[in-house]
Amino acid sequence: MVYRAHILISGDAACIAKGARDVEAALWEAVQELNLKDEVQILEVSSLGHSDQGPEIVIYPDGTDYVNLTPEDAKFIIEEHLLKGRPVERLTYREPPSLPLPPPSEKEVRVVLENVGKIDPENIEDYIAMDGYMALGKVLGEMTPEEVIEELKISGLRGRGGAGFPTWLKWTLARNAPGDMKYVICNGDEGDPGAFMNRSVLEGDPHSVIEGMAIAAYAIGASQGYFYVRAEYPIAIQTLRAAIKQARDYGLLGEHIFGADFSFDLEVRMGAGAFVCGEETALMQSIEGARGMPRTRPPYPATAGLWGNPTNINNVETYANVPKIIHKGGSWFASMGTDKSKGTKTFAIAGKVERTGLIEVPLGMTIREIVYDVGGGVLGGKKFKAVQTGGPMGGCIPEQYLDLPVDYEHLKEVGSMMGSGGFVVMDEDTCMVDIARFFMEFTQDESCGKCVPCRVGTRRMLEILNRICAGEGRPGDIETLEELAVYIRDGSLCGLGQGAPNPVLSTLQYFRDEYEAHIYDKTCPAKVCKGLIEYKINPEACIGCTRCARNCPVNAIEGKPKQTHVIDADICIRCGVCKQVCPVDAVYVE
Amino acid sequence: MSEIHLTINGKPVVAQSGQTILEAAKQADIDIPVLCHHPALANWGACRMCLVEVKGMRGLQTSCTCPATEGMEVETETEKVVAVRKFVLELLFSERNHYCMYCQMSGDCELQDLAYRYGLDHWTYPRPFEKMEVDASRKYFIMDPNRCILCSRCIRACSEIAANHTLGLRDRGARTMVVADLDVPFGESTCVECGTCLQVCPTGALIDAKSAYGGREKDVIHTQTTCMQCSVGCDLDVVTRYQRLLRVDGVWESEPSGGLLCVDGRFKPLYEKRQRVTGPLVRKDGKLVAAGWNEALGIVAEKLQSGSCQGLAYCATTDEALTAFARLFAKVDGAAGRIEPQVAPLGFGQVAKVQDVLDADVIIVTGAQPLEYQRVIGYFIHRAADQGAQVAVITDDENGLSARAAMTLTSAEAGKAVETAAGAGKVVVVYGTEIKPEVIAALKPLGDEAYILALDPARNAQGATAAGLQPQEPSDVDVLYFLLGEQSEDAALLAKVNGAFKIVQAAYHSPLVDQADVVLPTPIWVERTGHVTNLDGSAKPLHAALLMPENVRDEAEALAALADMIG
Amino acid sequence: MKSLEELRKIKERALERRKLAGEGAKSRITVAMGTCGIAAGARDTMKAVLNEIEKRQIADVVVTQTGCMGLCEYEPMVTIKIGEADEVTYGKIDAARIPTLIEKHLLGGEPVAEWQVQTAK
Amino acid sequence: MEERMMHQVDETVARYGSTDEALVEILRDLSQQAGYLDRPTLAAVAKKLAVPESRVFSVASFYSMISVEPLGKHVIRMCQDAPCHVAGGRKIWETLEQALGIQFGQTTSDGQWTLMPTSCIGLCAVGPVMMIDDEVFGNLTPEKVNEILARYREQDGGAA
Repeated sequence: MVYRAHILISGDAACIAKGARDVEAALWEAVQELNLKDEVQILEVSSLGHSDQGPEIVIYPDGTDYVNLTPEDAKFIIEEHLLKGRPVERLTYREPPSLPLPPPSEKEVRVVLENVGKIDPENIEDYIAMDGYMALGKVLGEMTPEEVIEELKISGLRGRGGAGFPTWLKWTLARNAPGDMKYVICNGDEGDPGAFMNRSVLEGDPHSVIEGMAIAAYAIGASQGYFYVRAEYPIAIQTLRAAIKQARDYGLLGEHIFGADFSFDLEVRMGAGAFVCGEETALMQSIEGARGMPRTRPPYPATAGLWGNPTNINNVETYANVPKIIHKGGSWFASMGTDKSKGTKTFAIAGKVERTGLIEVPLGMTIREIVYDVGGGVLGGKKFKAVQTGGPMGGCIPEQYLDLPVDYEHLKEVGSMMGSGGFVVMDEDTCMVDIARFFMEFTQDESCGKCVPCRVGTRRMLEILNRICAGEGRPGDIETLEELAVYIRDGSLCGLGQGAPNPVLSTLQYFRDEYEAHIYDKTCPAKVCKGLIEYKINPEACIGCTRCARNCPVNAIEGKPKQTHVIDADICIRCGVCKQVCPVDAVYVE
Repeated sequence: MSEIHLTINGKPVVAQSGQTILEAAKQADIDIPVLCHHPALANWGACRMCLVEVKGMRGLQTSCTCPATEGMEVETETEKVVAVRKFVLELLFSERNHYCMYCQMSGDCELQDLAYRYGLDHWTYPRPFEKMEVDASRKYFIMDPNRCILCSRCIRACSEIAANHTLGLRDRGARTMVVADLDVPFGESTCVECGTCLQVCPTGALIDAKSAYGGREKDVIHTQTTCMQCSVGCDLDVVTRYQRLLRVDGVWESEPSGGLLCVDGRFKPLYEKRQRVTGPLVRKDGKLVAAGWNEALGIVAEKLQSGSCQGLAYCATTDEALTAFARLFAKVDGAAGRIEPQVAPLGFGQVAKVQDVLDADVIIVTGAQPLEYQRVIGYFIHRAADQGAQVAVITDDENGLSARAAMTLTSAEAGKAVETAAGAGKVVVVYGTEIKPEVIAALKPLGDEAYILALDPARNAQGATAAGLQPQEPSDVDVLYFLLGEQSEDAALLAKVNGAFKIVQAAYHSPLVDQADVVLPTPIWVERTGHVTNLDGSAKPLHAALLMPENVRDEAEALAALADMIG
Repeated sequence: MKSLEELRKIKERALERRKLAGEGAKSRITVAMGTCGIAAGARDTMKAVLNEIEKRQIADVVVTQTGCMGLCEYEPMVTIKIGEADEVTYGKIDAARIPTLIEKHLLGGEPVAEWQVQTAK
Repeated sequence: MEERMMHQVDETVARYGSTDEALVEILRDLSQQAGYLDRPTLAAVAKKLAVPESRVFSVASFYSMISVEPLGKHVIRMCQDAPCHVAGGRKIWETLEQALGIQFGQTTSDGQWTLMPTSCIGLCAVGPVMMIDDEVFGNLTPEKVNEILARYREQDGGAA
């Protein structure tokens, strides 16, 4: 039988959850009723692509796509579209609004990210086409290990994973350490909330990191390397494994690379969910198959690292810079950035900013340039409040430092740090006490539990912050927090504990008034902390649509259709759903 | 190792390279407080009590891990350091239940001591801890996580000293707990009850069940003596209070065990249930009745001179007693010997000391069950295996060491052990009385390079050998004299006892004691003074920690009195 | 790999190949298949591209993948390069948009302006 | 059952190598295959690698992607990190806790759901983000969360 029209209905679970079966029944009914059953065929298909707006149907031959249907709509469509030949405009699928993305800034400079998103990471020849492995060839053919390290010294490259230790010095220490067996490790345990630069490099340009590690191995005298990548990055691991295999196939890993007296191979080790494994001694514990608990230093990994052997450990971005430095020269690299912080840095911009994502800029660019020129400004034109850098060990930098150059020294001066490159923008709707509380919760949760200040101290700090956010802050809390923060910083074993108080210290330094408002005035200026806010309905604006009452999870809203609704503050759990669903913005926070 | 010079608190200190700041300070009598550090254990660096300031180094350093270097300038009690230590203590007191009044270890607690030292006089932080279940599933000791400070000493002791690896951690951060095996109750775990964890615990988290809550630590007396439960002869620190035995600890830095004890040495004697012989007994009208020493010894002296006699000793007594025993029988022309079998020399190799096991590269065990009878040596073998030693067990039966040995061989395959040992550095053969002749023959190619450790089953075997007592069977004599000491006879011996007049010198009642015609009491280990000679051949001193019961006399003294009576 | 010379030869070959859209092909479609892309539906997008090409029996196109382009919010992202013209990058290209994209840009030669995003150089 | 488990252990150990250094990877992989590691599995790994059970347990319970306790049929992992938090993550937390009647770290009494926090999964640009089993959901709102949960419940046959 040949049909004049086909109706495809999505049998996608989401569509069914939202009533696709009823819509389908209504379609059948209408087709029968209108005597169209010989002309129109109804087919259920798995999905039509917009299940988030289901129930959805597509009518062929014209391919009109209808979404968000009710049974009534279905009947109406059959009548209008199939009987009268008039597509129902109001029910058709509309493309998402076009992309409101501000154009990219000319200020970005891509070194590490040069190939990312441009080459096929699973095709080594794509990388070779971009001068890949030229640096390794040059190093093995023309340079002594000392010359390699000298070139790095000229470049001024510093560790991109945290404190910014000079890379050439780290390599020198490992090179000079006595030992027959030495290792190089790539730290790909990118755990800072909001940071995903390393993931992008591993997924987009894995060979640059492999090449960097091979050069490091040559420089320090190692023949075995380990990639430690967090298990949260399965695609990165897959890409990396494929890349390692290709490099082996091309003889770029293995025995006598480039015919030189240099052999090097790599193994990938996957983490299993522990932030602290980003700390180098914990990471090595994890590679050895143990709990990722940091150990005291000295001795440093350069002299006693993996299995007690001299080990060089850098992060993904640091290694990815190395081939470029060798290829284009240390002074080329040093021409970018500032006096003490050379080169570029990748950042993951997230939070309340227009153009979120991955960027790379020369070190020393100001926060303002990054937020406004590269990031396109604060989301929705709101007021900038702070930027959080350095992850949970970093700090919040307030508006007054918008013109601060972003480099290792300046970030430290204002109580934050470079970290691995997280850059979370916060606007006026962000409560800084809540943010501090959040970070403390994070470090508290990720503390390995070995040393007392971190294990117990962060717990005590979190309890106080929880109280403050719940509206139960007491005089003296701020002082206790400050005291705890200083001692935890001075007394903890590893960087996680030493840095854990930073978000609290920096918010106390710059946003003390918010803490005071919470404790003494029992208000949350950003209207976030739910112990300190109340949801209300503006009777002038309320249209009595009942939507808030229907969506309230605890039935705290009273009101009849077309009448003003009222929220019972005693029942209300301040979840904010009413505010989100209100079509006329009648719900407000006090 | 070379000498290095540093200053600590302005005082010039000489140390060896490789030493930590803590070790250097200790040598110079500068006290740095510690909690997670223990000299017998690997460094951990977690508690932060031992933090010091080192000129030129960023932040504070843990002196227990930081190597001392030439020219270093260390300050151990600066304002900053003291503040952090106090802070750490305040946090620890806020973490779990540390209400000292209700803790067994109050007065003997390192955490409490430090709290006094640093002047903690109130709770600084709230203490929202939850009560955790106490694990009392082990007979001899209790684990109370509420008192635990997570220093991990117990875990390290279990792994590094006992090489048993029962203890570990679960979870992380504030949820961290010390657990056994796969988080099972202690009593169901692989724990061998050596009690080393207990001995290293700085607080009241691991406590001895016997002595718990029996009084205050300030009233206890510590007595150093030697364990008499087997031939290893470990040093003991016996703790008593008001003439009551409380507990037994090992002695760090002592030979041969270095502080390690086993369940037989540490706990079992505390649970002795046998009925004590509290005074001399003589048989009258078919019944054993109490008698005075003079009467009892008089009968014995008379009997020994009236007919043929034989003396048989379990070597569970002092060197002095064994010597006196041998001397007495020489005097009365009687035979004297030991009851337990003796290990015969192999005819090759050099004599090993117990600690030779620890740095062996290959250990061959045969004809012995050290995990059952000389447990500390069994643990030493495990420890050596953890360090990479190859362990070969040659046995035709079950042997507990097989589980973790590199190879278990039958007697016929003994040659393979020799192959393994070929070219290896230090080879130690550990053997006992069950060794088979063909195994001896197979091991012979090891030659005199090999170290030989003979595990004699008798408690004071070396003492017996020195006294000239060789294994003997009870023979057909008029008078049989048994020196049992604390050891009750086994059924085999009992079966061999004939109708002779029987004199038994023993600490506890047993069937043989009950058959005896004369019974002489002996002291038990904790009441003894004198010496025992251990496997290594050292005569180790015994010091009485408890007084003997009024009517008990030491064997050596009683035997000497007998000899005098005989004249 | 025995020598730099050998590497240079591979480079020449690869460059030659990359200069064109693809080996023997007129055009190239690249789908960003980083984690962010996949989370946003890049696998479906990739499938749709392959389906569409097969369905329309387009022969002279190479389909390839790349990593994260840094604009995770706009994933799935797709680029189309025709001949030696500049690559055009598109954002939020779910599977449903592929037929249109292929119809208009790949076959019709007219980039779809409203889906285009500009990426950093 | 037991045979299957032993087979899984053998296979996984073979893949990563039977050295103790592979312990973390072996445990993570097995945990992901089976949902969680029960005691017999942990014991089998210990035996296979000849490492003490205490070490196996210590390692297994340290890492958040390895579970030693039974988990629900569906495991929801909600990103707890800053960008998601700033983007409204707290409300999503609360919505999830409300909707399932459990707190983070718990499993519903019917064994259908486990609610767990996870650290950043690197999808900050589409925060708040959660994962249900292997599926990732971004740009969450309380409404959207309820819809997604409803869909799973529907799939599971209207139960729970």
